[in-house]
Amino acid sequence: MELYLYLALFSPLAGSLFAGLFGASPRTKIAGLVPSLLLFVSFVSSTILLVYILSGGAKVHVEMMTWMATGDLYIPFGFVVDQVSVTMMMVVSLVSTVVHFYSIGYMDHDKGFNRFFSYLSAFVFSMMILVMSDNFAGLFIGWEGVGLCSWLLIGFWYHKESATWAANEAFIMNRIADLGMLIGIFLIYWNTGSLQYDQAFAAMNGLDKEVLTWMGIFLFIGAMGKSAQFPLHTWLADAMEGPTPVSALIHAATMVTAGVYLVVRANPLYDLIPHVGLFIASLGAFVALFAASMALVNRDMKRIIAYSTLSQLGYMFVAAGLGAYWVALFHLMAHAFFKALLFLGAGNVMHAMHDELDPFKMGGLRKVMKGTFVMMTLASVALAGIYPFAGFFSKDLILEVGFVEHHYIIYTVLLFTAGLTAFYSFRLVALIFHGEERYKLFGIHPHEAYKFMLVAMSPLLLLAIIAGSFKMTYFEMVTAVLPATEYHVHSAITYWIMTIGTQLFVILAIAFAYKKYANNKVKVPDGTSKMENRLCYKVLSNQYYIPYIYEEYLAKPYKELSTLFWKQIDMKVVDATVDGIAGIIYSSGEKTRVMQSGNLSTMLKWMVAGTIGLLSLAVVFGLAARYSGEIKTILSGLGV
Amino acid sequence: MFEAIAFYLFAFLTTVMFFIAVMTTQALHALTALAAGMIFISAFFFILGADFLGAIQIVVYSGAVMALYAFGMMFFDTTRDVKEKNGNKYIVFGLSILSAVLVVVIFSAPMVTDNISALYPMVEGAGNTQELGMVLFTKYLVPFEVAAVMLLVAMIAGIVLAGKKMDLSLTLMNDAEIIEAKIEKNKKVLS
Amino acid sequence: MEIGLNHYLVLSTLLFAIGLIGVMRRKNLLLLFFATEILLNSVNIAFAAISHYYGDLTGQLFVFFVIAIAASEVAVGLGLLIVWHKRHGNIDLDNMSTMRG
Amino acid sequence: MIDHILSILIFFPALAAMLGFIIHKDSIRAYGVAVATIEFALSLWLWFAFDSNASGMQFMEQLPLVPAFGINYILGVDGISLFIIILASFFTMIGIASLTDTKNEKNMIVTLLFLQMTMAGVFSALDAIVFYVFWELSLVPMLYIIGAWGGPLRIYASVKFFLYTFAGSLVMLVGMLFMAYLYYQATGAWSFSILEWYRLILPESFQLWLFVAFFIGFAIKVPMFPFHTWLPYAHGQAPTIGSVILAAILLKMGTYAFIRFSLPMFPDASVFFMFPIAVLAIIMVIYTAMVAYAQEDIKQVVAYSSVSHMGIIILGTFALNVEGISGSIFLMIGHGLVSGALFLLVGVIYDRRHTKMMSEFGGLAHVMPRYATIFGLMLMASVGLPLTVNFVGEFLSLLGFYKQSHILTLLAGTAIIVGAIYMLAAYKKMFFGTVTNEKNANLKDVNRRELLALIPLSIITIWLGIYPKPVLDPINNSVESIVQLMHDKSTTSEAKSRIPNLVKNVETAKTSEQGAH
Repeated sequence: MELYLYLALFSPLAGSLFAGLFGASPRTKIAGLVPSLLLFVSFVSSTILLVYILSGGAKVHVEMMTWMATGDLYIPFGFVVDQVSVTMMMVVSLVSTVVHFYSIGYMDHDKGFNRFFSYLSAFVFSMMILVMSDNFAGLFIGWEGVGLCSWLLIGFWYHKESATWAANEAFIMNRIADLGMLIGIFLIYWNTGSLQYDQAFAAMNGLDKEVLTWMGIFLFIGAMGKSAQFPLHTWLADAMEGPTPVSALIHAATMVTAGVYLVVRANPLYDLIPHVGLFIASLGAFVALFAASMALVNRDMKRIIAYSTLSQLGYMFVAAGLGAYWVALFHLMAHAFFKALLFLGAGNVMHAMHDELDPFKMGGLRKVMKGTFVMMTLASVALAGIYPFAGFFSKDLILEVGFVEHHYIIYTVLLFTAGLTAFYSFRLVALIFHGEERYKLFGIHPHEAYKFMLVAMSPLLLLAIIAGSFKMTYFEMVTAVLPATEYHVHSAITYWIMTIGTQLFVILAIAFAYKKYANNKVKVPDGTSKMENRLCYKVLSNQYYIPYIYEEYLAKPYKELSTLFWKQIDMKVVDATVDGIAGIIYSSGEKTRVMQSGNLSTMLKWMVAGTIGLLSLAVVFGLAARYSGEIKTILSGLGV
Repeated sequence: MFEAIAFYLFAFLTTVMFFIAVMTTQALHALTALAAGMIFISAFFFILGADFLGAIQIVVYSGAVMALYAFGMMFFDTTRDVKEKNGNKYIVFGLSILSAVLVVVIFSAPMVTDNISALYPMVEGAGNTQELGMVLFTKYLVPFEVAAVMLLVAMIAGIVLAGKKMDLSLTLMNDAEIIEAKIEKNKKVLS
Repeated sequence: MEIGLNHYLVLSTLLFAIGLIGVMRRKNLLLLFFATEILLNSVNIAFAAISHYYGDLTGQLFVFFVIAIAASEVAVGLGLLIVWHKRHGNIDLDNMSTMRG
Repeated sequence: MIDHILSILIFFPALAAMLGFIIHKDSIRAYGVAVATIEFALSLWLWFAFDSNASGMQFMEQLPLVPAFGINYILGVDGISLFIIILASFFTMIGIASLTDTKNEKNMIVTLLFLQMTMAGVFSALDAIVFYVFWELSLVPMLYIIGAWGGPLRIYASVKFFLYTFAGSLVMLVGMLFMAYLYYQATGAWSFSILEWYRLILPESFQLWLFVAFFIGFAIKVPMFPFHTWLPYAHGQAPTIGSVILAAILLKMGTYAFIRFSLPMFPDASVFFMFPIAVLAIIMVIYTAMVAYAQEDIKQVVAYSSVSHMGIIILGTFALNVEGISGSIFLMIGHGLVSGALFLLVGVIYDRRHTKMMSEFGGLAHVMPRYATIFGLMLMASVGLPLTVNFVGEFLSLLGFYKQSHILTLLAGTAIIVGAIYMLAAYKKMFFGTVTNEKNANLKDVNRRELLALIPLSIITIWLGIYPKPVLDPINNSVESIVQLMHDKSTTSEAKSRIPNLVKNVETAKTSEQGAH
């Protein structure tokens, strides 16, 4: 099994290096094909491992080599394949294989084709390290590695100012969170003496509640950055500047779920501190609603999906925070499938529309892009949580968790958000695929994507539909390591009322979206309609003015303060002090130079004066030595 | 008693002589007063029993040094008053007297004199000159020889320095000649 | 009225002070040399006196060497003085300030 | 020969430099490269002959100089100094090899070889006086390099560099003399041997004063806030090679000396001053990072960034535990590699455009993709990305200091944020966007000579990030002995509690290691 572990882990790296070799050379298909095939190898290995674990195999744990060892600290490159990580491996390798094959078509005409695959495979490798590591430091490697690849990929079209800006924003925001993570790791090390998961968690039982709370908080700050939770969420929407496959892979399916993975992985810790868990859940519920509300009015196709991702991440954190780790992981998995599908579909649309992102400028695309239409619709259905699609099983479960755990406010918020989710998803679908063909106004001739791209997407489609049916198998498998709590509403009637009620609510929202946006009256908004001038619309479309606040009250003052530090403090205070000291010495020399008039007579006078000075010193010291006893008594009398 | 009278007498005389040497405006007076002062100082050496030093003092100063000075003064116009612009007199006197007072304080305070002890105690019964010779040619042989060499060097230096162009004397030349000589010299420098 | 070491030392100091006055007020280089001789001699008295009162010959030997040095100083100094006088026509200190810093 | 390897390492370049004067101008470059390569090979030999499991000094040499005052020519290396010596000879080698055509190349190479002598001397000296001599001597070649080959303000910069550091080290000298005097008082014999000074236990009041005296000398060299202002001038005016050596090696002298002198000699004072110094270090980290962000000149960005990173090194040093000190030593090496490489990279673009203003650039990634890649790699290393060399050091340093103070570590940890801000902003300004300036449109990518320097640096940067063990192990052993020494020597109870006692830990670590295998 170790062989498969290494294969799963290192074939993306090999792919990345291979594509990297062609980095400076012109576009060649092979630079895309080989990494994709290697990823397929990784996927197959992951599947073999999954089967092995499913069939009751013990977890695979290898220690490749020592990384850092000093003092009591011992960090190896250790990898573990257990029920949790194998789930993540499956998600990562599957989605990334799909995305890789898809990208061969998507990036077809791009100058940086080879570079793209190098980065993308490097990302997968980092993600694999992240999920497979058996210690927090290894997790951190992956954590930062995916951050780096995210930076590279968001800023992939580096000639675009907005892309590079978004890349830097993403990296820096993630770094803020990484600091929290790092502090969390330090806390764990100094309190448990180890960074290995098993040893650290074993030692946590005996620790002080307060320390554990801090650990939980700091680790969660790390998770907040990667999973773009409020208030570190702004980067995710801006990250849509990257190529769409990147958004599908990184900003929907894998990297952003790393935070959820961390919380799930650290479940023994969060079990000990339920109050932090409650905070996580509350924040998750808030983000779910908050992000969904922003998605309602947005006019950028990819940003809408990004906010949707954010919202779904909120769901996952609710589940994880409330202790339903397996539910969180399950939703993570299901979400990865349909959200990646949604993004890839959006990629097709973008290609067709020549990088136009405003869904109001599309409309009626279903005639030209049948395959994409079907896929995106089904993905949206799954996202909305309609039976029997994947979203129904995972999302409904989270609602149930909220209900069963008696957090009714969270439950209500999530229920409401589910409606919003359905609405904005289908608003998007309706605007893109139904109604009048508004794109003609802009002189665009859309075309369907390559066949093989659609084929590449099909596994995701399949999984988006059927993933829900794995629920029980999955539950049995993963609860070997996670707390096995079944969430069932006690009475069957309540259960049915809830389920059907939710379904009806969601379907209503969908219908409303269709009614509003699928007709031929939809116009390209020009900022004059009544709705657009409403305050709440403005607030929502400006993302609650949060990016504006960050820019005005954080970024700009930071820049100004930096300039102030440099120009005023460093140059005019610190350096001027040093130069001032030098100046004093210099000017005193300049002044006393007059003494050296060159006139012997004057100099002789100075000589005598100097002699007198020395003689006086001799007298003073002589007297002091002679009368030292008396001086001491006088001084002691003065209290010195 | 005799010693005291002699001490005070010579102390008075030397002080006065030196004072004249320092204060007078006539170079010749200064020279004479200095020579007198030197000879009076040798008296102290005799009083202190350092006969050899006394003799040397007279020979060296009133003989050799004074002769040298006189020789040197022949080059200068000694008949005229020495014109000196003096700055602040109070500084000059103030500084000198202050230093004198300080030195006296140091000597008279008991802190120094307690610690001095003899390195080469005098041998009873031997004459002063003889003892001096003994020490000089044993312990201080090397410094003595160095001093001798130094004197030789000084002598040669004196001859070389003063001996250049002995035929040319600015004091004996009139102004026109001096100017001419200067111009000639400048030419040499320029070329 | 015994004459002690201190008498000599005070005398020496007095002469030294006179020498200092000379050193400071004389502008004529030749007369300045006179003043330095006074300084040397005042120290000689002190040496001789200490030598006498402590029964140590070292003081006398130092006087001896001081005299030797004074002699050579006069020889070299006068030589330089003559050279200077030949070149500049005077030996006034106020004109010798080429070493102005 | 291996017994005298350190002397050879020190004096071989000096002799070669003397001979260099008679070498013909056209062949001096080949000569310089050859000498530096031999020197580097010798330092590698030193590493292979080095016993990684021993914690004490190795390859000791002793030769009396002034026996009456206990001044001896004592050399030796341990895990702390070994790698800095190797790094120094490595940078001299690639520095000479990648030297772009300068005026007066011959003098430059001779100067560099002399500089190499002083660097090897500082890091292998075990006698305070010998250490001091090399320490001061190292200023002279650098003074020439800045003053003779520098930019328009070079005279000001070089004089400032010289006088500032010199003033600091004079205070250090006073400290050394006083220390020797105390040793004499205690034992009745004079000694300037550092190893013998280690054995002297001083009362806390003396330790405080001596610590301050040494601190001033070291802090200026590091340079710590607020003594750092000479550095931007020196870097700004120095030629590329000067900046590289200055950043990579010369700054490390200060931090190295903290570990060699201050910690083991004055453990109580180290504990006493731990928090003030940590606060200074944190100011240094954040403040200089912000100043770096405001810069318009890419070289100044790198210069201030190196001050910022030195703050982390100081912090790790004053963690006073094995993790922190090992981390700070490792970070010294990492920072040497990375900032050296960054200065080389800045030199590459400066050679082409003769400007360092970031506003002049933009979109360089189009024109010089390989350059952009290597710059990006070094940037990420500088930011402290895992699997690069800097991360290991930064992680361990901060981890170590976390034991001492949580809040201060949190503040210092902002280094990873502010570091990312200025570095990414600079990278964006230079490399991203479209080529706006005509002059940049036809720039040549890095040539072979530059790659000769940059490729090995890139490889080492990643290699040590992934597999730091061969370097970390010897460091760890030596640091453990120093920490144990500090613990044993400390007199105050606070120091005893702050500095861990390793005696019992060593055994448990051994058993756990056995268990792991």
